[in-house]
Amino acid sequence: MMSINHFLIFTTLLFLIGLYGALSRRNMIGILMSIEIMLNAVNLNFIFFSRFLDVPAETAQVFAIFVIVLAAATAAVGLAIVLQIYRNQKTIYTDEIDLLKW
Amino acid sequence: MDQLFVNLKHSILIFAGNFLPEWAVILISILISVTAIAVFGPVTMMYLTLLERKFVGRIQNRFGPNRVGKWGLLQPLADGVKMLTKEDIVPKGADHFAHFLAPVAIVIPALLVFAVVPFGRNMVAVDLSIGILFFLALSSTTTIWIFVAAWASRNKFSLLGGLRSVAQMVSYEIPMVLSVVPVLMVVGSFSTVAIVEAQSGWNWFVLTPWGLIGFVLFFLTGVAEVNRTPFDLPEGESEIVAGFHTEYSGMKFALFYMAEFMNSFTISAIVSTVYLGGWQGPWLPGWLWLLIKSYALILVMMWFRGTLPRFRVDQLMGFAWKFLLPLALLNIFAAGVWLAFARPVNYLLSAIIVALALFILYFANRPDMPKKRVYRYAVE
Amino acid sequence: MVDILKIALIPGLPLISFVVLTFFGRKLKRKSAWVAISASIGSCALSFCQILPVTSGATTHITFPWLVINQVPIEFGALIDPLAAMMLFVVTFVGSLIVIYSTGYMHDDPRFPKFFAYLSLFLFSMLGLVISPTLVQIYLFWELVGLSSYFLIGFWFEKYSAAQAGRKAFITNRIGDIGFFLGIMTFFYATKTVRFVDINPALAHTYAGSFAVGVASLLLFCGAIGKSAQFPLHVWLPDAMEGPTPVSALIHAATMVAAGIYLVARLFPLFQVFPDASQVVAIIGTITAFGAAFFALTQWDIKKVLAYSTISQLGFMVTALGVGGFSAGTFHLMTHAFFKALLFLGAGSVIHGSSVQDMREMGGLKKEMPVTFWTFVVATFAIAGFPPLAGFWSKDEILLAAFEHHHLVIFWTLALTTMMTSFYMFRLLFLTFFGAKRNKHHAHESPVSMTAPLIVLAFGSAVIGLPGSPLMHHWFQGFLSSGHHEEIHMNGFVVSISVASAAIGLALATWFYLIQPGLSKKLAEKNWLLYSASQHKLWFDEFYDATAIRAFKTSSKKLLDFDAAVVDGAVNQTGIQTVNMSRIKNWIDRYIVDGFVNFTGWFVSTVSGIGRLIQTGFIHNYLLFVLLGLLIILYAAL
Amino acid sequence: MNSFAPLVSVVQYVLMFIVLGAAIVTVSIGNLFRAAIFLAFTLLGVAGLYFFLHADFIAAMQILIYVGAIMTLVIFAVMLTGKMQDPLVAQSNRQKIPAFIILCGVSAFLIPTILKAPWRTLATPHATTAANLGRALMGEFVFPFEIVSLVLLVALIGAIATARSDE
Repeated sequence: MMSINHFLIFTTLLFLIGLYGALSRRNMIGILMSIEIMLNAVNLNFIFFSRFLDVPAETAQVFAIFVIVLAAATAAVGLAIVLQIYRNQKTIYTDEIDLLKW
Repeated sequence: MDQLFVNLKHSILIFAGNFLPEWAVILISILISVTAIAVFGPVTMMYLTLLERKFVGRIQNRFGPNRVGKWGLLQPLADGVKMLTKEDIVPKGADHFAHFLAPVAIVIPALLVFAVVPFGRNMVAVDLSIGILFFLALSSTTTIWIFVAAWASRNKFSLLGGLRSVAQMVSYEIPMVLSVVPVLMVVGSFSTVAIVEAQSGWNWFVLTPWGLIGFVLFFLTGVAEVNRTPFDLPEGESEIVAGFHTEYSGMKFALFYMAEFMNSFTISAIVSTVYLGGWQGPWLPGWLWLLIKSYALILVMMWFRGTLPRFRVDQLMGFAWKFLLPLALLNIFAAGVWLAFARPVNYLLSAIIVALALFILYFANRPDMPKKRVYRYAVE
Repeated sequence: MVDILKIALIPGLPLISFVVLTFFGRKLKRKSAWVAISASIGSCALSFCQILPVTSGATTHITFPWLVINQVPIEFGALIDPLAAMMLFVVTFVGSLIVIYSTGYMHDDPRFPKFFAYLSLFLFSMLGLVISPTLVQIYLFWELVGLSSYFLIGFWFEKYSAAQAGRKAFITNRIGDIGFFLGIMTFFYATKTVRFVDINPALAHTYAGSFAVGVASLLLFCGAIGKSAQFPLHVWLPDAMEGPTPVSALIHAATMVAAGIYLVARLFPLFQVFPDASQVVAIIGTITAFGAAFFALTQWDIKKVLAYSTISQLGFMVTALGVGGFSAGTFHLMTHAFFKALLFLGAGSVIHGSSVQDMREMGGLKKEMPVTFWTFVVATFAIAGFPPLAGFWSKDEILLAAFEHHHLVIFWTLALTTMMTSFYMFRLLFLTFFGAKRNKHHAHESPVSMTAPLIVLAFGSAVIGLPGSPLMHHWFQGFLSSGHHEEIHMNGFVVSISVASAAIGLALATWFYLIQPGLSKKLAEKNWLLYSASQHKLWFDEFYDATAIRAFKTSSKKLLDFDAAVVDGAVNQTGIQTVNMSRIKNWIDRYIVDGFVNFTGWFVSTVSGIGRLIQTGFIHNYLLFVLLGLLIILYAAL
Repeated sequence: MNSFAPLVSVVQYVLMFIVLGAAIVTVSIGNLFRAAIFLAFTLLGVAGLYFFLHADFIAAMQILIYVGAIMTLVIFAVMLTGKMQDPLVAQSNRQKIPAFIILCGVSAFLIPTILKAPWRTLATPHATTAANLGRALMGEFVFPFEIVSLVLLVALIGAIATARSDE
């Protein structure tokens, strides 16, 4: 039986690590990967609450499934956009994509 | 006889329970299962290589290995020694870490899926509630490691092989999952044990109309998943040298080989479990029945290899998306019909649905079917 | 309405033809001749429809209001009285024949369609002129006629002399036209009308003593002098022979030059009440008739001879009108149109067939061009005034008119002129068709399209005098002078003088050019002054050149210098000063006005440049600041 | 089985540390391909944690979707933009340190909050089965389920439409 606090701190740290990646990565694919980490941290929280808190277990897990599905959709569309940007701009570094900057 | 190995494990545990604490006994129980699988897997793989070489040799009207030991029985050991002592070559510019990681990691799912194979009555390492899903999920991870291997090799042929492999496996995974769905609908559980239980008394699913189609689908997609002939495009020697493991030698190559053969075996075993009644069978012990069924399927795979030419890439993809996928979907419908009606009628209805589906798909796919080969350039 | 349309179509058909040929001539090519021919024949047929009722005494007069000046309406429309009917007949009939003749004569010309377009334009203008009911409308078409004449004289404008001739004709005509225009204005000022129907004996008697009307009548006669090439503005007509020969025949023999006579005939009642004015007219006519005949004696160019002959004959007509022989002048106009057209077309046929124009290089064409020869013979006898051909009847009437009105000087001068006419015409005939061949060119007879009009005209020349002869009881004169009747008596003396002078001319010509070919040369050497006076046309061109033209050129040059130095100088200085002012304004604009604007822009962009540093454009920065804000809010809430 | 719990706990903590370590490597390593491999490890570790939380179905889904599909996509993208993976190019931008400081600030707020919060935990942790999950999806959550499947379809078409090269 692990401590509820430990687990929540673990997921928080995981989330913040993902956030750090999203903040510091230049590469768009890297950012997408960081976002996946953040989503996983959130999902872990869902599942954890579904097991240890007074909520119907199904509800939390259904939400986790939705999150996974949406993450898949995000990844598909996001990576398609990345490929298209790479094809047009020859770069996927976010600080080099400044077409809309005056 | 049926519970031979189960009883053996039990007696060991009871013996250990006399002087060890409870957690240690549990640990020992786990260790026994793990050890059994860890030993059984590689040995199976070793002798599968020998079996394949002998069998294909017979098909091609030759003997196969017969110099090392009686009938060449020690050949796998000799091969193993050779592999271990071979020089490990890593291409210049390759990603060393990934190059090392890929063959090691690819064996892990191949071994892990043994955990859910019910070798006999009470002879399953972990009776997971999501057994079949577990098998499907883990076997899908294999693609990543093939991909990693291809990328890490820094070789064009490897990369091409890797890309082909991923495309193929992603495509065939979908009809594979869908072909299992009818069984899950009928049984109402993911558990492999429950599936086998449901087929007791000759109620093998392969004997129903939808089951027959499901069996063929599952087996074919399984063959595609393990990249065997005629779906061996990722490692087609005549086209891209050896695909993703072109740059691998020695033990790393052996690990890829091991993963492939273990996957072939687990696929056969799972197909037997899901459609052919698993360990169910008369007279003989359950575990023997499973081995017989599995090896029969493996021999069919080897027969394919000895007989069939390789697909073209577009034919391969077309086959998955235009034929297998709709057929699997219609098969689910047939299973639903089979469940909804009483005994004699449901067979008839689902048979009609399946026959219609086959008929329609056959004619719909006629334009894309491989034509009779014409050696245009050779003639001119 | 249909009547109006029928009349409108008389000049309208050639106009349509002109428009069609102008726009589609390049595509029609050879077929464009058919457009012009059908238009001219069509208007000829329509003219006959209009003429027939006129012969039975009906006059068509249609007008539409056009301008109103001092409550006086100025109209346009059509007036077809006997005079106009006669002119219509001449213009459309001779015109059609000449258009047909042109298809043969202009056959190889590269600008074939354009020629017919101009011809159609001329026919339109001339017919418009003929049916004009007012002085203003006649002036309008008068100028149009001049314009188309200019086009046609200068038709071969590649030739310098042709271009020059066109210009000369145009400018010389302008001098007369200025008089004409001033005359119209004066006449309108004095009488408040420009309608021809108002110019009748009644009106003339009303203004009998008016000095203004007298001046007006003389000024109007100026137009006739210009157009009909009377002394002293006769110099353009011989030069106009540079144009194609059908043009010479149509415009400078039969029709356009007759416009002056037509105008004088229209104004005849006016001249009758001003004896001084009609005296001037008669004198000018006589001088022209005699002078031109004198010049014609020694010309070598076949067309020049005919040109001076034309001037001379026009002089006869003017004289007739001046001495009061209205019907005599107009009758001669009609007969002259026929035989002079025939002569020109015959000359054209000769030029076409032998490719030369100088009579010294012709000779002996009688056998090679029989049709031309025989028609030419008819025309020559007609113009010389041998009975019973056309020329005899009309010329006899003119002499009679002079004799009857007791202008004896004029009578004897005209008689002499008649003899000279006979002489130079037979000289022309003998030099061209008789004797030995004097050049090596092989001459040939002209095509049917050219000879057919010749034959028709020859027939016409022979018989057109008959309606005015005693044989038909002077029907023509009766028809013309329906307004003011005049008695005509055949006078045996006049007739014998006329025939005798013609016969003397013939005899002299035969003596000089057939029997004693060298005699003319000797005579010319003996009387060199007289000869060269004739040859050089009394140095008229040189005189004009030395006086009027040189003075004009000099003053023009002076004016040009003045223009360049003073007028242009002022304009240029204005320009330069404007540019200088603009430079100053430019400086102000650039550094002060623009300075403000640019400073505003610069200021805004600089300030925003500082401000935009916050807007990095990097999504990461924004996310970071969002988090920073979140952090601040969290701690603040704590 | 109670005596077995500490063993499970130990494995869980080990897994948690593996996940954290792999995640840190994922976000900080310069080589994007290796980052993808470590992301795979992170995801597999998370799947393992799901097993220990008795969410077997979610765990299988995690492996099937994340590891099987999304990771494949990511590696595909990494390979297709291979020219961007030059090791000489800096993979992280200049706000690494400010980001780290701010995130430290956020964690300094969140962790005490977690520790102070009064969590009302259940006496006996409960779990659910795949069958129950299916009933929930087809019953209570049928609308979100349908919408999510629609979103997935749209995303599928959108991805194809976006990624295809212009003819």
